[in-house]
Amino acid sequence: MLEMRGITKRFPGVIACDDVSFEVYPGEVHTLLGENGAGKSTLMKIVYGLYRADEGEVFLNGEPLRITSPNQAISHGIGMIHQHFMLVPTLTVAENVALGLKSSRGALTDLDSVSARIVELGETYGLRVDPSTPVWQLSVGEQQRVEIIKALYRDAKLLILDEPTAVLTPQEVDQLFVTLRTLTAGGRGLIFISHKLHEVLSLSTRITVLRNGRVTGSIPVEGATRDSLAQMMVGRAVKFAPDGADAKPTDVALEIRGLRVLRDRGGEGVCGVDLDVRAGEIMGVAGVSGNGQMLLAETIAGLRTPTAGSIKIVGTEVVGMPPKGVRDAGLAYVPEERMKDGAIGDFTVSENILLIDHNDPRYLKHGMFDFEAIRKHAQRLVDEYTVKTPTLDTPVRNLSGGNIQKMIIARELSGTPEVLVVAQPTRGVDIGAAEYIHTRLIGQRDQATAILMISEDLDEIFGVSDRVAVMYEGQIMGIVDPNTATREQVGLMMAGVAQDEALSQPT
Amino acid sequence: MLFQRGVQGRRLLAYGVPMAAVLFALILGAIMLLILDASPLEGVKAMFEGAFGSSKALTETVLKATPLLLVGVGITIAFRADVINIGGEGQLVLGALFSTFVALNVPRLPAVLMIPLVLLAGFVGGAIWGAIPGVLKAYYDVNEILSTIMLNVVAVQLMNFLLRGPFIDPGEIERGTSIPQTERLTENADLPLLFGSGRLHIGPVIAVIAAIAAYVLLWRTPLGYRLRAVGRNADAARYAGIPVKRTIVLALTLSGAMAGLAGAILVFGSESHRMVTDGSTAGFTGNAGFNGIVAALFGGLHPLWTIPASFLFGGLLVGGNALQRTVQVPSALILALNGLVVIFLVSSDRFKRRLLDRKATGTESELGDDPTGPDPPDPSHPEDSESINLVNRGEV
Amino acid sequence: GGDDNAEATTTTSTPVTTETFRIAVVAPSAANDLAFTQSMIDSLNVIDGEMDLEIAVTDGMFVVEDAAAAIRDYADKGYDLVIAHGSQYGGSLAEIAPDFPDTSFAWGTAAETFGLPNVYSYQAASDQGGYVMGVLAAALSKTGTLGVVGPVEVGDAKLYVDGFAAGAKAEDPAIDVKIVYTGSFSDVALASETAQAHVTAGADVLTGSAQMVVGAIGVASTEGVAWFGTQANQTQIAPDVVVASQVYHWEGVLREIIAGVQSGTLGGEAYTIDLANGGEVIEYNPGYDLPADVKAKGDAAVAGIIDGSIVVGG
Amino acid sequence: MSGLFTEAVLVATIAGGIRLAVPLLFASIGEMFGQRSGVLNLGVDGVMLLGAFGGYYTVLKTDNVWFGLLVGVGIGVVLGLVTAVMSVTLKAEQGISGIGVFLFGLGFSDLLFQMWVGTPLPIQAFPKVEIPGLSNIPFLGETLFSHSAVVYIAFAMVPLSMFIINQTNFGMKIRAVGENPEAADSLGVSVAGIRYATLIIGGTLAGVAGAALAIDLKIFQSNLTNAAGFIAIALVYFGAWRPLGVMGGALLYGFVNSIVLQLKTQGIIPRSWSDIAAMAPAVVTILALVVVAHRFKPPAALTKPFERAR
Ligand SMILES: Nc1ncnc2c1ncn2[C@@H]1O[C@H](COP(=O)(O)OP(=O)(O)OP(=O)(O)O)[C@@H](O)[C@H]1O
Ligand SMILES: Nc1ncnc2c1ncn2[C@@H]1O[C@H](COP(=O)(O)OP(=O)(O)OP(=O)(O)O)[C@@H](O)[C@H]1O
Ligand SMILES: [Mg+2]
Ligand SMILES: [Mg+2]
Repeated sequence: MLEMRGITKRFPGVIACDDVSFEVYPGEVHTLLGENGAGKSTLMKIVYGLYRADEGEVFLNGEPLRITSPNQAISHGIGMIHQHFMLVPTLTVAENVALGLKSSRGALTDLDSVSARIVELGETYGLRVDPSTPVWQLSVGEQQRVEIIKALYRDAKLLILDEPTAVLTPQEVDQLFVTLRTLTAGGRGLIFISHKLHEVLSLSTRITVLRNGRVTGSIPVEGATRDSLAQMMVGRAVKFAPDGADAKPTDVALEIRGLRVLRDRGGEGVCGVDLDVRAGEIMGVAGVSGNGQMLLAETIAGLRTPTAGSIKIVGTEVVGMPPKGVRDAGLAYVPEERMKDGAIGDFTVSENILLIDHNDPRYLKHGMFDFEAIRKHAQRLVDEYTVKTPTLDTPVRNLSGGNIQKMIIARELSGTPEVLVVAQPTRGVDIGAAEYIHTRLIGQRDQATAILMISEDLDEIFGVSDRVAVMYEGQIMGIVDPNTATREQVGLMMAGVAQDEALSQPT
Repeated sequence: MLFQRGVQGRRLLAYGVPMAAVLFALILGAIMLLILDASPLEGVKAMFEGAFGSSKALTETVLKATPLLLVGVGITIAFRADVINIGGEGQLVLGALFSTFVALNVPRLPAVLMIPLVLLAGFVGGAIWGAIPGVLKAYYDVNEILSTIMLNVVAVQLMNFLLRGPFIDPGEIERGTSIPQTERLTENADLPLLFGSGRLHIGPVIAVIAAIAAYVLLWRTPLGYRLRAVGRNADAARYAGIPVKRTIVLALTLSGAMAGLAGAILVFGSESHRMVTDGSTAGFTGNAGFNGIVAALFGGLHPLWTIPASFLFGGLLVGGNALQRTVQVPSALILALNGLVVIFLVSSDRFKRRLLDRKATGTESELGDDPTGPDPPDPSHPEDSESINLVNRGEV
Repeated sequence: GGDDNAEATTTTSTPVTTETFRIAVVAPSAANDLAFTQSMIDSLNVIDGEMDLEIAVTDGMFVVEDAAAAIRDYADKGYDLVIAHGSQYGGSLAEIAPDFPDTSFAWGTAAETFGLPNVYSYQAASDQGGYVMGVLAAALSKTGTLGVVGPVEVGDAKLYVDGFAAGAKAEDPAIDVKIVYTGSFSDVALASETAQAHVTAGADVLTGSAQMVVGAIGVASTEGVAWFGTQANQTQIAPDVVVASQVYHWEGVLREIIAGVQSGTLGGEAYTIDLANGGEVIEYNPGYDLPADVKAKGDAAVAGIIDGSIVVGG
Repeated sequence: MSGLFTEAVLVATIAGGIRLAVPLLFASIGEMFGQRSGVLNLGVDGVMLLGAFGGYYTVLKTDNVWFGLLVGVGIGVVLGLVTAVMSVTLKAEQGISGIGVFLFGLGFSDLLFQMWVGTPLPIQAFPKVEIPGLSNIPFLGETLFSHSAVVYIAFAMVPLSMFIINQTNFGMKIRAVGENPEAADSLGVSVAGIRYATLIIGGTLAGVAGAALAIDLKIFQSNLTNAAGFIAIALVYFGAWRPLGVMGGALLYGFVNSIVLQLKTQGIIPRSWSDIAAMAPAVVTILALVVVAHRFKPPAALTKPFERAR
């Protein structure tokens, strides 16, 4: 139904898409695979009318198509679920869906009939969500359902999903896939983008791999394996389970006692957490999103004030300290939402690398910045972590998501932190980069840093952690050894089953 | 090489855009002159000569530009921290009142101490009047547009109260004329003249130094880095350990301080060497609190570019007054003309930026931004790129 | 009609018979403000009919520094007399005048010439007119309450208001004169509400000073209470309620100053217009039905001030 | 002291507060529309002044107050359009562009006045409309239901704008465009179109505010509004972008002014303190906001021009 021929798109300093050809048939799931910055999102934005291609043509059902705005894309039956949701947080679900549609009541809104249809669609496709809830109150998974409903409501025949699973819990992913299969069964075409190879293998009918803006291959899913795909993407073999010497934990570096934290929107999010992380170990924190892990991380970082409890970083009580004080006590922190918390989009790469130590005398001369030293430092980190950027002076907003993540990790690990809290370290990161980040985390552990790693990705939890704490409803359900516990057991604990009960389950 | 020349050409073109905008506004002004039965040619000539045609004219222009530059520099600092300061008028007045208070109370201090002291007092007065909306914004979520507008109202009344009462020239009471003004302030506080005579005092030099200092502060020091980081992404700044609230207060404080310094310069560099009110802020400030915002924008919200921008805008104001005198049109025309100039200037700004952007994207740098080089990267429109979505979405 | 006030805003020069005398005026508000600035422009226009003048006007110079620049520029351009028509300009003039020893300056309303040989000053004894208005108002009032709408308690406005209150008290010691200064020279709406508040408080005669009083006059006419004006004849704003206006005629002062300049005396003199020298005139609104006995009291007050039996102010 | 609490004074205080609130209410409801869609318009005062002159001049020439109001509307539409071209199409810096309109309006209204009118002549005022039945209620009738027609129009704008914003498709689009223009755009909502519409509404109401002010005062004068347009902008922040809040702000500002005037009239505030007392409305507004401000967030896209990436 969709065919793209010879698409080229240039940005200053990069060719995002280079002579890309690509097609989608009705009823198929065509996956786009590629490293961060390979040009996947750019290609899709061209289809959806957000960018205009410099060269090349697009055909829809054989007809040449000139789409210059999302509006036209919609009217041609193309829907897109963006990597970053396009929702109005202050509006309700029904309002978000109704936006831009003709109302049956003329100038007045017809939210009742829209709501009814939303419920109907929800039932057909397993996309349950309350139409009258304001979007800001929804979980990420629910927001994504709203996005899909929006497209279905407009009767999209071709649906583009740009990394829809990056922010979903495993359960939500399963649910999503059920929905997506229903859709393709109904004859709709799907373009799917993900960095998670097992998802790609389970959902796709065809896979096209991009590297540096060029197509390196387009293959049917039959016969494709994780290794072969990784090879096509990165150009070399990728190790999925990072190896490293066993941990040699020493003293407790991060000590949490009786921690209680309130949520922004009322209610307690962390309800009495005790946790010790020792220098030289990686403590994984598993849990379904929304169970207080982020509150925990932000509280450790001094971004939130707990209502009760104590947090000690190598013996220093940090509760009540401003974020700066906590950092000075030895904490480094990689936040979950990188563009919101971790980076300043308008600042250049080198400015962003300077973010946490712009006061460091190493980068100052007579109280003013020593640009030479800063540049050297930034260049070293960019090289070391292979951050793909045209120059050090490129605004970070022009980098792809994965590269921003790498830059943040590079920055946070550049000091020698006593304690590192890292949230979703490889979310949205390509497998090559993920491998590298994991290696670096283990390397840092071996330099006697205590690492608290929050992740919803069980592969990551099991692959990297030395111990795993499972969080449910603001509490630690238990701490297990990843070498002995199974995914199923951890999964049960994540669902609220007590540790002894979960561990006694047959494996 | 050829490419390089193309870029140069475009940059020239880019800086031509604001000039063209001013020209366009002036053409409209010329039409108004025609309607008023005055000769536009004579008008333009009067304007140009009145602003730049003689050393006296240049002096007037430079003096007029001085408060614009200081206020503009303050605006730049606030803007970089994502704060809009419409309180320049009030801050100018408070700076003037503070410095006047000092001059009235320790008139016998020698000039070497007196002059720095009154300037400092102006700085402090403006700083306080800026810090108030800063604290209100940072700690009480009171929008700074509201509070600065309201504080302008408060400042006028405070000025009227003080000049009518505690600060009034005792001679006014004696004679029963009750003009709301101070006595001629101590000569020890007169701003030294640059050439020993004439009207040109050290005020403009101070303003230029302040502009350079602001540039250094913003792009070469950790403090400026923090201001800009808070301005671009307060969440990330907080995460990185930057005290966001204090930085916001600081931005408005510095911004107000610049205006306050301008207020002191207006008093001690004035013809009358005293403070006098006509009951409104504008009578004292000449709208510099607003015009400074315009000058800052004309200067691309960059402290160094604000120097020539203030000079040109000051010339426009001085030239406008000269035009009024020479051609004898109502002074209201001049005000309307200023409005037109601003309208065309801001409207053309995007064209200029586009022209500059085309060469700058991808390689633009804020760090160590070269003042003699390209315009600063577009500060106000990060949404130029779709990636702002990332930031917005973060709040969902 | 675009040239209703052409003579006020454009240079007029009659054919040269003798040497043209060049006068420049710098004033804070508009030349046709029906108040302070207009009183000077009107007077100049009267004189313009009598002798060969060239008049340049820069009005709307509420920014003191801009006014100072204009004064300097006119002096520089060789005008024979530069009138700084705003009390707030004095400080600047004191610094400018010494730089132009051959130019004559006049400053008003003010009492001081700074001891400079080339500065004249002129002021209006507006308390005298105010006193007369106060007498008239008190005599006219049935409620025994008068309302005053003032801007900021300074200068000419304060002088007028104080005179008004004194006159009213002299006529009727029991009278209640409510004086409100709104805090603004330009807030017409607030002036209007102030007048309204006075009416509510029982005032049946109002007065006020400065350009924002047009708002108060509107209320007076709506509410049908009497109004006394000052600085210019305000009858045309509300022909039905304006009883009388104190009008400044600067012609006399101007004639003397011009004569002085022409004979080589560039300044040093301080003039006051008052009821006695005819510079202040109480202009009655012929359309207002003022009881004869009330008018007689006003005339008596004028006579008393002129012959010195009534002394206003200090 | 005795006179302060008489019924007449109380009635006058409330009625005065309402009158003072009217121009502010018109202008801030209009500004609210623009801000809800993400555009800060600092030119309100300039539009008000031109609307005031236009309204005044029309009534002067035609003796018809409704024509005057209509001309205020016309001027508002034109200037709203100009503002939209600047802020939406040309994406001028919003914190600044309005200042141009303000300066232009301040100068041009005065220029036209001097060219066409000269000395201020009185005009007709709005007729007083006593609401039948209601205006006879003791106390309330006099304070609330015995005003000129524009007063009712102004207050009718409040429920009307609530209805538009909350119940209509247009209102939903305004909210969406002000919060997340990219999202609205991705669904085919014309961000520019909505913003043009809200700015024209804003201009219209500012023009009406000015005309209503001039006609109510029966006069025009240079700088008639005395910066009321800026106060109106501030009140939008005060009212947290909600019609009821904005009305609360306008009334608060009007009432504090009116109360201070009454206190001055009664001699309770001594004359030497009159300037200090004149600070009251501004100070009270700030203090009131200190108490409530943290509860509300501005439209997320406020002051940010929207541009689709290319
Ligand atoms: N607006 C832009 N301006 C400049 N460069 C851009 C812009 N958008 C994308 N790029 C660049 O284009 C290239 C492709 O980016 P794109 O977002 O398409 O990558 P992607 O394959 O989606 O990566 P990811 O997996 O990290 O999402 C990157 O090098 C990126 O830096
Ligand atoms: N007031 C509320 N109304 C409705 N839903 C809410 C409310 N507060 C929280 N939620 C839901 O709870 C979820 C988690 O809330 P919150 O972000 O405070 O927890 P968290 O510990 O930070 O979660 P995460 O680990 O995903 O970051 C949200 O996604 C949201 O759906
Ligand atoms: Mg992408
Ligand atoms: Mg969360």
